[in-house]
Amino acid sequence: MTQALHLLADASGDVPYIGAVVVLVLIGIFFGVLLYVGSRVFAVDVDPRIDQIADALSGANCGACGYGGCRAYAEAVVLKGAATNLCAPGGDETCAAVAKIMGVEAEAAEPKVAVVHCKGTRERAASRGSYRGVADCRAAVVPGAGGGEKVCPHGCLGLGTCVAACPFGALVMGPDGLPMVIEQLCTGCGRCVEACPRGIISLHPKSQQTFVLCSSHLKGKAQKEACTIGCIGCRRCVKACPAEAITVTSFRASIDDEKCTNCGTCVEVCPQGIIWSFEKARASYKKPDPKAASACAT
Amino acid sequence: MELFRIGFGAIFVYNFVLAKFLGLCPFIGVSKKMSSAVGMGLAVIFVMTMASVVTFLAYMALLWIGASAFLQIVVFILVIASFVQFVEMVVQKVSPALYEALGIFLPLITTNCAVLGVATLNVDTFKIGTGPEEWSVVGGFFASALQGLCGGLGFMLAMILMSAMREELESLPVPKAFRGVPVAFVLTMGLALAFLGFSGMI
Amino acid sequence: MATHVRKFHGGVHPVDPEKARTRSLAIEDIPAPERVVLALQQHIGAPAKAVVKKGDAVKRGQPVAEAGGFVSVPIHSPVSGKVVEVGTCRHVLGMDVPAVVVENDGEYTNADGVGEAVPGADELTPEEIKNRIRDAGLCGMGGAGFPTHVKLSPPPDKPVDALILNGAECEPALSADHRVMLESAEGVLKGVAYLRRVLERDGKLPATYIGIEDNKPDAIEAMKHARLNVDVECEIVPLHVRYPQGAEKQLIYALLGREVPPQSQRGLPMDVGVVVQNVGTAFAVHEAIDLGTPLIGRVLTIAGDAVGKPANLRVAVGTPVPGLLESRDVAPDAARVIFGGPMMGIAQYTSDLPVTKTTSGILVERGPIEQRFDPCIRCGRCVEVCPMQLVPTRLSVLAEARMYDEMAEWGVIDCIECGCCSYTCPANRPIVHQVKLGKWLLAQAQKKARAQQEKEKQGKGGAA
Amino acid sequence: MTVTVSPHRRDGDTVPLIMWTVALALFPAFAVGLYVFGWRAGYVTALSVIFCVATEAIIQKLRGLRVTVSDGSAVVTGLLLAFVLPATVSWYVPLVGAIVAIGVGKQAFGGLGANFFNPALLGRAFLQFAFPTQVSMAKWPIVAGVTGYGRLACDVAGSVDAVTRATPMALLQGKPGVPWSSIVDGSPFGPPMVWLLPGAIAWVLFAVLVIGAVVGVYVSVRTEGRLAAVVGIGALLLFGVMPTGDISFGMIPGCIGETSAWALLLGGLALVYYRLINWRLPAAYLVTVGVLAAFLPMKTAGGEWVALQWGRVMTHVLAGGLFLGAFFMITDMVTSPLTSKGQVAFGILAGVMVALIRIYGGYPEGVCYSILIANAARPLIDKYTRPVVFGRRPPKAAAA
Repeated sequence: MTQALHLLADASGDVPYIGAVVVLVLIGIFFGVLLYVGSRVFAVDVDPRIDQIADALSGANCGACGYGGCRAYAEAVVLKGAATNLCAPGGDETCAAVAKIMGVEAEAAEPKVAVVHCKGTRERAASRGSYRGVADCRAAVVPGAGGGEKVCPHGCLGLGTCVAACPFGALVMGPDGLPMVIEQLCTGCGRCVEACPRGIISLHPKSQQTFVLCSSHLKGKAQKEACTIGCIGCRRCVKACPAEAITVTSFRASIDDEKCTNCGTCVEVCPQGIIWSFEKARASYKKPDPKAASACAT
Repeated sequence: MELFRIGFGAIFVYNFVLAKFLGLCPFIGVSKKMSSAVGMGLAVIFVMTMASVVTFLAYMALLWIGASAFLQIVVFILVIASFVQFVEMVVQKVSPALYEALGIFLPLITTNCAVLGVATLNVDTFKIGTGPEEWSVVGGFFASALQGLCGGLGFMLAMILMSAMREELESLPVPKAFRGVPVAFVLTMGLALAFLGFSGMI
Repeated sequence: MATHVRKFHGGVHPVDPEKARTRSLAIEDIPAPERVVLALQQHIGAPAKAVVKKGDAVKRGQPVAEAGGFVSVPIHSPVSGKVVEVGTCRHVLGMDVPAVVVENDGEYTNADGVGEAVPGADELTPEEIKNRIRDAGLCGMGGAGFPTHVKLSPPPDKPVDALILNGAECEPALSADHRVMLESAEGVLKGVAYLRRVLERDGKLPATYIGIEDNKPDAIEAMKHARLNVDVECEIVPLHVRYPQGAEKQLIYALLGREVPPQSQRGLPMDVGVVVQNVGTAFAVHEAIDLGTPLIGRVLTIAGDAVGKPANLRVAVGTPVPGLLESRDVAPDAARVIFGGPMMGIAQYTSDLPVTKTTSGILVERGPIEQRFDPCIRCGRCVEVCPMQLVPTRLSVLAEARMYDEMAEWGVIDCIECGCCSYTCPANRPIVHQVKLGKWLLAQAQKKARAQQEKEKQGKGGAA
Repeated sequence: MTVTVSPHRRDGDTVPLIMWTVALALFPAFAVGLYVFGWRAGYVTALSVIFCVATEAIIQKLRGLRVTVSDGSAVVTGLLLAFVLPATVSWYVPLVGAIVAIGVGKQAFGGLGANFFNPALLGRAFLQFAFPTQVSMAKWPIVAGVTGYGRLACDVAGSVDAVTRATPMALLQGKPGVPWSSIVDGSPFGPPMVWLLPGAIAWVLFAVLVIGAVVGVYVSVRTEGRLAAVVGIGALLLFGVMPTGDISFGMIPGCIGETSAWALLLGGLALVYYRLINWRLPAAYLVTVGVLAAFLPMKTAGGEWVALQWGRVMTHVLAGGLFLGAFFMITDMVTSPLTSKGQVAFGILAGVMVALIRIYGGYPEGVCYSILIANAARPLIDKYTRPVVFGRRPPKAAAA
């Protein structure tokens, strides 16, 4: 063999590339065989669908699905049978794509947006004093930090934890000290809902337009002292609602999104003016800028 | 003494990353966490040592059959690429966690210029069969392996220093424009400037 | 025997002009106000459960609420009169807690047994003393308010061989404990004697140490003098003046050289065979057994740079604070009300809170602390002073970067929130606040994880 | 009422206070620089400070941040950068240095407290690369009216008419000792100050200094203060240990702020007193260099190996930039480890690097690179010297 190589190298003489070609071919064959054998010996099975789904997802790694990033969700879908419509930022298209890879029908999920259930601006909500601590709502409510400037124990703290938590820039702090949701940017991932220590942000279907914009469970008199625009639990809206969509639990009304027809009756009867219709507010408000936040349509 | 000079030089003075600026891709890419940096470092040490050995043998074979220098780089690339492919398969099978951590960078070692760098450097430094400072074949073999090993060690040293810094960097208020890779390059600049201090030693 | 006093790691010497003002003020007795507000959560653990209704008549020393569990104590009325409301009041930590409001009829009619020594006090068994202490509503009076009887009930696998009485009072400005030791030294020692008897084990009484910072030579002298009259075998140890000398873990280390495992390992003093009680608590033990009076009053210090007439007062538990401040010549430009000491006390939006069993002091101060802080310059002073040997700068930087998960890795749970780090920080960083936030978020996450787990378990159970 | 979170007291020290104190502590060395190198030293220093402050202000303005130049940190960086430059550099050298130091070395990482490398030294290392002829160690103007060579004769435009002489470190490179006669007139090393006095008095004074130091340390330990120890030890070091002579007082060629070990020690003691530096770090650094300078063998041009020469040790410790590095550079809070243990390890690492670079390396001076390398290893050192939480230590054997 080596003798032959030597002969070849010698014989090629003026045309040394023949030897080179032969040498490279031989090395190539050797490693080709080695790799083939290797791939057989060290074979690892990976479900190709994981990669496909991971590619199809939005790649925001926002965690809205409840898993630690897009790839983790993809693995959960394939290996643990997680639902295929959990990718909020990706929307319908992504969910459909994931469902297609998994070979199931796309489950319809109406896109949701975040709504801030507090209208207690500095003028409306009574204040107990001033807070000088770490600028994070959660820091203002930890034991020993006093529990927020406002008298109302359920009101927005206004330190912008939700704004910082939003991965899409869909929340901005308004001039009135309350966060505003920019509906066009909101993907309904729910990060803000999780971040808010007061639990005043919740997700609602995009079509829902009528909301009780107060989260306070204070009783009538205490509520009136705490905030001029708080829900006092008077039940007028409950009686007025033709769709029986409103309930009052511990002095606070809430609207069932499924039953609500957005007829606006409750908005008119509320003595505190805390039930708002975004649609009507929007209609009566001439937007100077299409990107204007829906929540600030006063 | 000569071997000490080779080793010390490859680790500090001619550090592949910080003095020769080879292999920056995995250096920047995998140095975010100390654990994966160490894994990558180990992988590079292994590949560089083995590549030194394998390419040395290949080079000897080339010399032997008389088809020498002009085939050098082609053959080296072929050998290293195949070899890394093989290592990748083994790692994936043996340690899936390490495979996950290294991600795309394990196959990228194939194109890690540091590996090809050490192979050509070996040939250039030890000048077996040519040049005035001739090494014996056996001596050249061990010197090549040592240079590969220490080149890898130097790479790992740089990786560890870098990853310790970058772990802290995560919590610092780096300007948005610099976040991630840019600031890593600034750090690399600082490290390279610091390693200038080694120049002239050995 | 403690042969010498060790120095615990770190600590600071806070500037303290206030203590010089308050230490020489004798305790004044303040009559109970017309209305007392008895919060039902004055201790750590389960809140007490109200046993009276609106309109009920109560006598002095009568329980208005019973213990809500093992780690809980009853609450007693300090006055006789009528329950006018069962509602809520603001807790010092910021939340609303249930409360009983009693209107004082000015008669102070005692309930049965109150004001009389427990018959046969010398023959009481340890168990009986412990029950007595529990029924008297005793909890630690130093700050946290851990129920005393729980501390006195070490599990059999944790033998207790030492009792430490905490008279360090390392918080600046406060002198309540100091005055109690000066004026009621014998009462304190009598209380200690009962505590020792509870902790008796195999016929052996625990070794007893009374630790007092050596800036209170008069208190040390008074205690030594009282020991001549009360037969208690104990050692009175002068301690270095250094904050936080009065923190449980640091005190135990200074006196005995034993290291209590940190919070992350759920370490308690009894893990190293020690029980620590505050001097005020010991005095309350004496009152509960020798006088039959449950814990219905306490001594507290009113101080601060906005207080014209600082004082040490003995007040009824439930006294609303605004009334106490009225006669203390508070400056109109007062900006802060702090419950507790300047290092660990809790500032309030209003002073409208009642005194509780754990209120050791009330500070009214002028200008608020600058809120703005600089980036960490890694000077390392916080690391130097941290008595828990944490790396506060790291915790602070991580909190600022909102990397709260990593804070757990750096031992945020082990922090005792003594405040040395923030005190010494040249960049004015709110390290303790950031730590509190980190701990709170961690607790929330754990709660959530536990709920999730339970849900999964239930789901599985339902399926099966 | 206002709510603040505990603790409600602060000890009153602030970052600006710290930075301005450091700037003030640099003054003795600056005064020597002015005296030795003339007013051009002041010109270069002023330029460096102005450029550093301006760079910081401009970057913060551009980024829309609060401009914090009044905290003094840029001023300190500017001073330190000037102190490691020769007095003869052109105006654009400190400009480039300032941009690298503040812009790349500090603001790129997020400003104060975020940098990994000492900004001034990063700037210096960059300048070494960019303008080797201007900042190289090989040729310096010597100016020492004081030692008989005539005053500095270089003007603002940077033309150097002065006689140029090599620095001690450059002369030392590759040699076992320095031919001092080529640099200074008189004796390079004199005995410490007290020994200049007549015999008996010297002995008495020295004894007093030693006793003073011991008493000072004792008092400090007892009272948990620093003043007594710093004064005691400081007096001993300054008057009883530091040699006199041109090397110690800085009448030698070199960078603006590095020549006078005596003045730097004075400033360093002030920093120790104000607890701005931990004495262990400079001590570890200086001792390591001293010990290695004594014992590391080196090959002379003649091919023989030599070690252990007292003069060489003195030169290594006193003549280069070591004192400036030890008290003002390596001790920079931001770029040094947090714990005492870490700082000692850090000092030793840097000390080893100084010795290696000076004795075996390609540069005559190793202080700058040694500190940069130590800076690079700092996160690693911090990681492995993290204190163990109280109570988490492995249980010790029961005390007897």
